[in-house]
Amino acid sequence: MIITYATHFAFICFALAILMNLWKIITAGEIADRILALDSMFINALALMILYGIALGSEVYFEASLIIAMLGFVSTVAYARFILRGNIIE
Amino acid sequence: MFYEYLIAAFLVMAGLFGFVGSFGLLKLNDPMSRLHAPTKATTLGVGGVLLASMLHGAMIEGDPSLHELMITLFLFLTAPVTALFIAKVHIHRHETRQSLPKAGEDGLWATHDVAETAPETDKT
Amino acid sequence: MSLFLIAALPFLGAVFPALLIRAGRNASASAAGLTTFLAFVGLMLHAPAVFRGEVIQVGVDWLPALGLNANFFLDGLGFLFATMILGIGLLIILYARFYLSREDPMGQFYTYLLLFQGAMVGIVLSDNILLLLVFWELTSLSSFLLIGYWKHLPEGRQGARMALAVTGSGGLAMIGGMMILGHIAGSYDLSVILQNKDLIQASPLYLPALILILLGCFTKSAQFPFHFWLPHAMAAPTPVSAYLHSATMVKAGLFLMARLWPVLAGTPEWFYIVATTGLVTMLLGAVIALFKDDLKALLAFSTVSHLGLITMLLGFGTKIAAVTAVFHIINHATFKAALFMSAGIVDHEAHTRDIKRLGGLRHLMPVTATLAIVASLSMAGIPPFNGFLSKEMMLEETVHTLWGGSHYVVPALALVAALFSAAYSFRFIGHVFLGKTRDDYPAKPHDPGFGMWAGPALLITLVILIGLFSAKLAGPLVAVAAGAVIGGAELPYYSLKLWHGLTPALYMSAVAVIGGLILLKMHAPLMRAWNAAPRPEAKQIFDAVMRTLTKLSQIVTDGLHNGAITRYAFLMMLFIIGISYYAYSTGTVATPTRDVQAIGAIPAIAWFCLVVATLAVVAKHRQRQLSLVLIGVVGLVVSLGFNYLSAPDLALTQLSVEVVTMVLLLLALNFMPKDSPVEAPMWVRLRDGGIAVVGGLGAAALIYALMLRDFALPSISEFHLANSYKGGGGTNVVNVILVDFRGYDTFGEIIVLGIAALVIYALTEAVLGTRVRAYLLNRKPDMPQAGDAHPMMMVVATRVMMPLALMVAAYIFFRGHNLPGGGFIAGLIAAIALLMQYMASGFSWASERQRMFYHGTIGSGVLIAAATGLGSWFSGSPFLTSAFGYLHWAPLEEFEWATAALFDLGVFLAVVGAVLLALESLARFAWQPGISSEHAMDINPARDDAAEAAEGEA
Amino acid sequence: MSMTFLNIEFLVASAVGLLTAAGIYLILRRRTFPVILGLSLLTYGVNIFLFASGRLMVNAPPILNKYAEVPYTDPLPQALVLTAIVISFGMTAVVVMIALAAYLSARDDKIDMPHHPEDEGEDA
Amino acid sequence: MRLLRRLLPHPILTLLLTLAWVLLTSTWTLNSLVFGFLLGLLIPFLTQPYWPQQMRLKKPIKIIEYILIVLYDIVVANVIVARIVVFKPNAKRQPAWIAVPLDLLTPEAISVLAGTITMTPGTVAADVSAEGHALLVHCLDAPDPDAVRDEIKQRYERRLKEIFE
Amino acid sequence: MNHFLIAPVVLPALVAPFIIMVVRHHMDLTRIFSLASTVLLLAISLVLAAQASTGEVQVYELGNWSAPFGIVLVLDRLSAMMVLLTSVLALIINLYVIGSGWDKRGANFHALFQFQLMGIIGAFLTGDAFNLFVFFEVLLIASYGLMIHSGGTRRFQAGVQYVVYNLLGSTLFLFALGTLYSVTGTLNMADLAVRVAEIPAEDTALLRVGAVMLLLVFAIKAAVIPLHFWLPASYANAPLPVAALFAIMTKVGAYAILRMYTLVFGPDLGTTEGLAGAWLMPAALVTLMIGAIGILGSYRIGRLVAFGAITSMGTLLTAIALFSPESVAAALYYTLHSTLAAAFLFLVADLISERQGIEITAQRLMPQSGLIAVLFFTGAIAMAGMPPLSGFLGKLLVLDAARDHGMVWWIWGTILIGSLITILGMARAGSLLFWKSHSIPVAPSAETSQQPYEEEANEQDDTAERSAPAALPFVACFALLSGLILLTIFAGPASHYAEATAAQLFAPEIYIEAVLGKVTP
Ligand code: NA
Ligand code: NA
Repeated sequence: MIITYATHFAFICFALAILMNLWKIITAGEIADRILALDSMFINALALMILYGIALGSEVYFEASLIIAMLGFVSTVAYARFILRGNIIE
Repeated sequence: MFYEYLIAAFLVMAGLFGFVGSFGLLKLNDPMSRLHAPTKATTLGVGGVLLASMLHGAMIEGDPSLHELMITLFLFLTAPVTALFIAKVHIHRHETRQSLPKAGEDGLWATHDVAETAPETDKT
Repeated sequence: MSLFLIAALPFLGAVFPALLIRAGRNASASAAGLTTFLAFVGLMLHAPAVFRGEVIQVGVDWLPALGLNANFFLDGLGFLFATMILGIGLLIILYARFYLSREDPMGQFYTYLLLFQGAMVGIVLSDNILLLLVFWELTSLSSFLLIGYWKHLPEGRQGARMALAVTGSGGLAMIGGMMILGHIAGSYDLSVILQNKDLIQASPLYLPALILILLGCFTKSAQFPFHFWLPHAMAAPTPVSAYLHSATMVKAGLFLMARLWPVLAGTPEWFYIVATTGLVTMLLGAVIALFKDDLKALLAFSTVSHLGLITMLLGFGTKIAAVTAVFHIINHATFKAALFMSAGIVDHEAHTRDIKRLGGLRHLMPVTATLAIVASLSMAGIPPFNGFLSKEMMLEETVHTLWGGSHYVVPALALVAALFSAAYSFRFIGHVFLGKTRDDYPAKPHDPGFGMWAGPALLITLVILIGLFSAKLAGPLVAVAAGAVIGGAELPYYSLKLWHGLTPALYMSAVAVIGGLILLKMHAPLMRAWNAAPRPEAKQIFDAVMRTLTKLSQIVTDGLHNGAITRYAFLMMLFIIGISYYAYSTGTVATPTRDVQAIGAIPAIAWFCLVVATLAVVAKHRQRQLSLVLIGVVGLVVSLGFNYLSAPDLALTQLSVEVVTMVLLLLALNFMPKDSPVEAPMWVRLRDGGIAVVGGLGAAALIYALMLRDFALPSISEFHLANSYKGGGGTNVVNVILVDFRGYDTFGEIIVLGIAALVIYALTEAVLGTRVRAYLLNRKPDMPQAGDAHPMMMVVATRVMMPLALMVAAYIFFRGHNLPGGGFIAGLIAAIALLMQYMASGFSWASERQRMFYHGTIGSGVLIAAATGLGSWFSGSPFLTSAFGYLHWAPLEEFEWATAALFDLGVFLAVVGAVLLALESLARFAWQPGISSEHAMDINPARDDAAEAAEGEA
Repeated sequence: MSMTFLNIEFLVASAVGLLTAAGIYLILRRRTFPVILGLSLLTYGVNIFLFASGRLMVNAPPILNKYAEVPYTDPLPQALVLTAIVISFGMTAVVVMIALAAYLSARDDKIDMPHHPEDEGEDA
Repeated sequence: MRLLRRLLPHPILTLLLTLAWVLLTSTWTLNSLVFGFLLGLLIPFLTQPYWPQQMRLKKPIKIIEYILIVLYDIVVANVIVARIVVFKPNAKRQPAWIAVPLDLLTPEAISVLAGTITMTPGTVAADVSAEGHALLVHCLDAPDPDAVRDEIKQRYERRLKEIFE
Repeated sequence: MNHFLIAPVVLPALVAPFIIMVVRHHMDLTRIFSLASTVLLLAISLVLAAQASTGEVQVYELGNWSAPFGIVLVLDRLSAMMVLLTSVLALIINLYVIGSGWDKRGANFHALFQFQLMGIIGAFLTGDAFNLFVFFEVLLIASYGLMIHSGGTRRFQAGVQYVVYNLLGSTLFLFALGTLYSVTGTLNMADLAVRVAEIPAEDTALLRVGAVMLLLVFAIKAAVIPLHFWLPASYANAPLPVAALFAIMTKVGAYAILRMYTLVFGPDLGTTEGLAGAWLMPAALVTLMIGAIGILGSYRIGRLVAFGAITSMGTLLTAIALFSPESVAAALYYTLHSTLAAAFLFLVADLISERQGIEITAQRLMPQSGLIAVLFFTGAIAMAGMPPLSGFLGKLLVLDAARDHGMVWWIWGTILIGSLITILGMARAGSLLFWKSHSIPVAPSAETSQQPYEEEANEQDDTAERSAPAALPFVACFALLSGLILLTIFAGPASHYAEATAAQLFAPEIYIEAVLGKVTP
C-alpha cells in the first residue's frame, strides 16, 4: 500500500518534471538549453517507465528503459555535435 | 514490511530528486548552471527508481533481477558525455577565450581550438 | 483468287520496296507493280461472277467478342472501286517510277503507296463495318505519310497534318456512327446491316448514326465545310495527288455513302444533309477552281466540286440519281487521274505549275497537250467525252428535285456550278496549252518518255471510248455497281447515250458551255475582283485553330502540371477528404458498442506533451534544427504511448528508429539551409491550415468511431494468440506474427530497407560523380565550427559502450521470440552502436576499421532470410514454414532452437547493413580533404607527450 | 478526472488527428525539409491510427503468460505497425537523400519544380 | 599465448560482457553463463579494431574503493545541490569556472576523472585544454574555487593516478 | 504444394542480393545474371499462365498457415496474366537497358531492377491486403531508385516529388487498411469479402470510408485525375527505359482496383454501393482527356509519352469503371496493349532523346532517323489507338462495352475526341522530330551534342559508347512491336482469355472457396 502511494508520488514528481522539461524545450532561448531539456525528458521518461514496471509488477517495460538509456544519449550528442561541427560524422 | 518502507523511501527520494533536477532547469538563471540540474535526475532520481525496482522485483514479486544495473551503467557512462557536449555547445556559442580561466600551459580550451582541426571559417 | 489474298497482296507488296530500298528504283517499282498487277488479275478473275450478279464472300473470325470479323465480300460496287484502285494504281506506279527523281527515296514511296492501296482495297471489300473502319483509318495514316513524303517541304508536312486532322476526326466520328449502326442492326457485318433498312431508319439512334457516319464520309471526300484540306494535300508528289486525291481516297467517302445507301438513304434527313452538302460543295469548288493559278490547286478544287456533284446525286436518294452517281464516279476517275498526271508532266518538264507562267505548250509537248485537252473537255462536259454523259444525267436529275418546296434551287445552283466547271476547264486548256509559246519557262518543256504518258494515254482512251460507246463499255459495270448501291432492288430505266433529245439538261449544258467561255473571257477582271474580295483563308483559319489548340493544350497542361507539388498535394488532400466524406455520408452509422476507458493523469500529461510539441513543430518549423528537437519529443511520447498501451515491441522499435532518423536528418541538414523562409502568403497558409484541420478532424473522428465499435466478426488475431506458442514456438505473439504467421511481410520489409540503402548508395555515387563533388570539397561550413572534432571523453565512453551495446543487441535479438525484442530492433541497436563509433572518432577512422561490407551485409541478410524460407521446401512445406524444437547437450540445460531465429538473423543483418550503408553514404558527402581522423581522438596527452619525448630523444 | 474527454480513446484519437493535421500542413510547405518533417508527423499519425485499429488496452501486452489467465491486447496491428515503421524509415531515408541530392545539384531546396515552358517557334 | 591473446584480446571486457549478459537475462543458469561467455568472446573479437591500445590497470582493486567514494559523494553532494537549487536565490549563488591542471595522461583516466566530476553534483567537466593537460570545470556554487580544484585533485585524481598510471 | 507460385517472387529476391554481394563490380556478370533471371522469370510466368488458364484458382499458403491467418498467394487468370505481362516487359526492357548502356550510368541498376520485378509480381500474386501494401512499398522504393538512376538535377527534383507524393499514397493505404481491419477483423482478401458481405446494413459508414480510401490509393497508382500529378514529371524525368518499365506500375493500381472491387467490394454489394461508380467514371474520362491534351501540349518527348500513358490509363479506367464482364474483358485486353504500347513508345523516345535531346523541336537529322521514325510512327499509332494495331481493337472493345451505360455519349465522345487530340499531338511531334529535320542542313558542329543531363554527365560515362548505335535496343523495340502485332493478330484468343478472366472475376466464389476452403455461412 505504501508502495502504491510512493509510486504515485514519484509518478507525479516525474510527470511534473517532464512538464517542466517541455516548458523549457518550447520556451528556451538557447538551443543548448533545449537539447538539455530534451535529454532530461528522456531520462525522466525512463524513470516513468520503470515506475510503470513497478506499479504493474511487470518486466516487459524494462527494455524500453534500457534503450532510452542507451539511445537518448546518442541523439543528444548528435544534436550537440551538429551545433559544434555541423557535420556529425566527420 | 521493512522492504516496503525502504522501497517507498527510495521512490520518494527518487521523485524528489527527479523533480528538483528539472526544476533547476527552470529556476537557475545561467545556462552553465542549468546544466548541473539534470545530473541530479540521472543520479539519485533515476538511481532511486532503479533501486526501488530491483528491490521490488526481488522482495515483493519474488523475481530477483539485476538488469536495472545495466541501465545504471549506461547512465553513468553517458551522462558525463552528454554534459560535456552541452557544455561545449555553450562554450562554443557564448564563451570567449577571455571569459574562461586560462587553460594552463596549453593556452586555450579545446572548443576554442579551431584553426588546428578545421578549415578556416569566417563568421558571417 | 481469294479475296483475302487480293486484300493482302498490296500489304505484302508494301514489304518488298521497304526491303529493296538499296536494290534500286526499278526493283522497288517492279515489286510494287507486280503485286498490284497480281491483285488486279485476281480481281478480274472474279469479274464474270460479279457481272452475273453474284456476291463473293469469304470470312474468318478475328475478334468475335466484338463482332469484328475479317469478312470480305465482292459485289458490283466493290468490284468497280477495286478495279479503279488497282487499275489506276498500276498506272500510277508506272508513272511514279519516272516522275520521282533520283534523290527521292523510292522504296519508301512505294511502301507507303501500297499500304494505302491495300487500305483502300480493304475498305471496298470489307463485309464488316469495324473491319472497314480499320482500313478507313489506315488510309488516313498512309495518306499522311504520302502527303508528307517530301519531308523537307513545309507545305508537305503541314498539308499532311491538316489532312490527318480533318480526315482523322471524321474517321473517329465515323467510329461512333458505325458502332451505333452495328448496335441497331445487331451485327457489324455489312451483309446483315444492309438487310435492316426499316429497323435502322426507325431507330431513334438513326440520326446520330447518320450524322457521325456522314462526318466521316464528308471529311474524307472533302465536302464543304471540310473541303479545305484537299488543296493543301497537293503538296504531295503528283502521282499521289493523282491517285489519292482524284481516283481513290477521296472517293472512299462516296463509296461508303453508296455502300450504306440502301439503309441510310431515302429519308428527308439524308436528303437535306447529303444533297445540300453536295450541292454547296459542287458550286463552291467550281468557283474557287476558276481562280487558282496553280495547276494542281485548280484540279484539286475541281475535284472538290465533282465530289460534291456525286455526293449530291447520292443525296437525292433516288435510284436513278444513284446510277448517275456511279457513272460519274467512273468518268471522273478516268479524266481526273489523266489530268493530274498531265499536270504532273507539265510540272516535271516546265518546272512550274503556275498557270500564269505557262501557255503555248501545245507546240512544245503535243502529246501531253492532246491528252490534257481531251481530259479537260470531258471535265467541262463537252460531248462526246464521258464527262458529258454523266453531267447531262446529273443536270437532268436536278430538274426533278424539289428542295425546300422549290423546283428551282437545285437546278439553278447546279447550272452555275456547271458553268464555272466549264470555265475552269477551258482555262486549263487555254492558258496552259493554247496561245503563244513563251521563252521564259523555268525549264524547256518537251514531251516526256512513253513511260510517263502511257498512263494518261490509256485513261484518255477510256474517256473517249466510254463517251462514244457508253452503253457497251460502261453499261454492265454501271449496272452491277449501281445495282449494289441500290441494294439489289430493280434498276430504274436509264440509258447511257450521247443524245437524249432536246431535254432541259441539254439546254443547261449549252448554257454552261457558253457561259463558261464568257467567264474565261472575263477572267482577268474577275480574278482582280476575286483577289480583292475578302474571304476566309482556310489554311490560315486551320493553322490558327491548330495553333490555338496547341497553345491551349500547353496552357492547360502546364497550368495543371506546373511542377508545384504543394498544389498537387493540396488537390489530392481535398479530393481524398471530399470522396471519403461522400462515402461516409452515404452510409449508415449505428450506435457505439464499446465503452471508453478512463485514464489517469500521467497519460494525460504525456498527451499534453505530444500536443504541445506537435503544435510547436508546426509553429517553429522554419527553425529546422529546433523542429528536429521537437520531433524528438513527439517521438518519445509516441514511444511511451505504445509502451503504455501494451505494445513494448513498438516502443522499442519506435525509439531506435527515432535515433537513426534523427542522425540521418541532421547529417542531411548539415548541407542544407538551416531555416525555411516564409514563402506562402497568409491566405495560402490559412487554406493549408484549413485543409489540415479538416483532414486531422477526419482522421480523429474515424479512429474514434472505430475504437468505439467491436469487430464485426472476431479478429483473426485470436488465432495468432492461440497458436503463437503451439505453432510458432514463441510467447511474444507480435514477434511470432512477424517471423512466422506473417513472415512474408517481414521478408518484404527487409527488402524495402535493403533497397533503400541501395538507392541511397547509388544516389551518392551519382551525386559525387558530378560537379557537386567539387562544390562539396570546397564547401565552407555555414556555421562557425568548434574545435575538438573527436572529443576524448566521447571516444573513451564509446569504447565501453560499443561492446555493451552489441551485447544488448544480442540480448534483444535472442529474446525477441518470447519477450519484447527481435532481429529488427537488435539490428538497429547494433547499427547505432557502430554509429556511435563513427560519431566519436570520425568517418575515416571508423570506416578504416570496419570489417563489414555493407552491400554484402544487406545481401547476406536477404539471402539468409530467403534461404531460411526456402529451407522449408525440403520438408515439402511452403516457403517460410518455420520449425522449432529443443536441444539437449549435457551438462547444459535444454536449448530452444527455431528456424525463425535464422530468419530473424537475416532481418538483423539486413537492418545493420542498410542503416550503416545509408549513413556511410551520407557521411561521404561531408568528406573533405581537410578532414582527417588519423587518430581516434584529437587530444591525447599520453600520445602527444610520448611523441614529444621521442622527438626530444632524437 | 471526471471530464468526459479524459479517456484513452479520446486522447489517442485526438493525437492521431493532431499529428495528421500537423503533417498535412507541413507537407504543403514549399521547402523539402518541412515537407520531410510533415511526413514524419503524418507517419506517427497513421501508425497510431493503425495501432488503434486493434482497440486499446492497458497492461495487456501480447506476451503469453504461462502462469496466469491474463488479457492480451490485439497483437496483429502491432505487427503491422512494426512493419509500417520499418518501411517508413526506409522511405524517409530515401526521401531525405533525394532531397539532399536535389538541393546539392540545384542549390535550391524548393520542392516545387522550376517550370520552363519553352516558347517554341512555329512548329509545322 | 599469442593465440590466447588473439582469442581473448580484452579479458576484462570479456568478463564485463559476460556479467552484462547475466545481468540482462537475469537468469542464473549455466546455459546463460556459457552463452554470455561465448558472446563475451565474440564481441571483443569483433570490436577489437576499435580498441587500438590495450587499457592497462595498475591497481584494479583500488577501483572498488574509488567507486564507493564516488557513490558516497554523489549522495551527499546531491542533497547539497538540491538545497542550492531549491532554496538558494540565484543572486546569492556563486557559479564559477575552474581550470584543473591534470597530472593524468591517459585518455581513460582523464575521462573517468571528468565523468566523476560531472556525476558528482555541483561540478561539471566542461572541456579539456587544447592538448589535454587541464580540465575546465564549472561549479554551480563555489565561493572558494581553489578548494574545489584541490578536492578534485586530491580526492579523485590522485586515486585515479594510482589505478591507471 | 505448387512452389511455382512463390518462384517469381523469390527468384528476383535471390538474384538481386546475389548481384549486390558477389558480382557488383563485374558489369558483364551482373548483366548475365540479371538477364538470366528475367528469362527464367518469363519461363515461370508461362508455366503459371498455363496453369491458370485451366480456370482453377491456386493458393499458396506461406509459412504453412492457412488463410485467413497467414498470408496466401493466389493464382488466378488475372494474376497470371499480369505476371506474364510483367515478365515479358521485364525481359525486353532488360535487353534494351543492356544494349543502350543505361545500366552502366549509375550504381546498382540491375539489383534495383530485380527488386522492382519482385515488388510488382508480389503485388499481383498476393491474396492479403496488408501484404499488398508491403509489396507496393517494395515496388515503390525500387522505383524511386530506378527513377533517379544516374542522377541529374531535374531528375532529383522530380524524384523528390515522386517520392513525397507516393508516400502520401502509402499513408492513405495504411489509413484504409487500419479502417478495414478495425471493422472486419481480417486482412485476407477472400476473408474480407466474406466478412464485408456480413456487415449489417445499419452500420456501413465506416467500412465505406475504408473501402473508398483503398480505392483512392489505387487510383493514385493508376494516375486517376486529380491524383495523377505524380506521373508526368516522374516519368518524363526518369531514364526513359525505366519509364518504360513503369508502364506496368500504373497497371498495378488498375489491377488492385479490379481485384478489390470485384472480390471484396463487388458491384452487387449493397454496403459499398456507388463508391466507385459515383466518381471513377467521370474521373477516368477527365484523365483520358487531360492526357490527350497533355500529348498535344508537350514540348518534351518524355512528357509526351508520359501523357500518352495517362491517356491510356484514362481509357483503361473508363472500361474498369463500367464494371461489367464485357467492360472488364475490354479493360484487360487494353491493359495488355497499353502496357506494351507505352513501354514501346518510351523506348523509342529514349532512342530519340539519346540522339537529339529531350526537346520536341526540329533538329538536325539524327542517326538511324528512318528506322526510328518508323518505330515512332508505329508507336504513335499504337498509343493513339489507331488501326491496325491492337489499341484500336482495345478501344473498340471499350466503346462496345459502354453501349448500354448511362453515360455512353460522354464515354464515346471522350474516347474518340481524346484519340483525335492524341493523333494531332503525335503527328505534331513526329513531323517536328522527323520531317522538319530534313529541312535543316546537315552541319556537324560541336555544340549539337544535346545530352539531356549533359551538365551533370557522369565523368565516367563513355560518351562515345553512348552514341554508338547498338542493335540490342532496336531488337527490344521490335520485340515490343511484335508483341503489339501478335496481340492484334491473335486478338480473338487474347480477348477470349480476357473474357474468361473477367468471368472469373465476376464469380468471386471460386476465389474465396479456393482460399478459405468451403465457406460455412
Ligand atoms: Na519483437
Ligand atoms: Na522480430
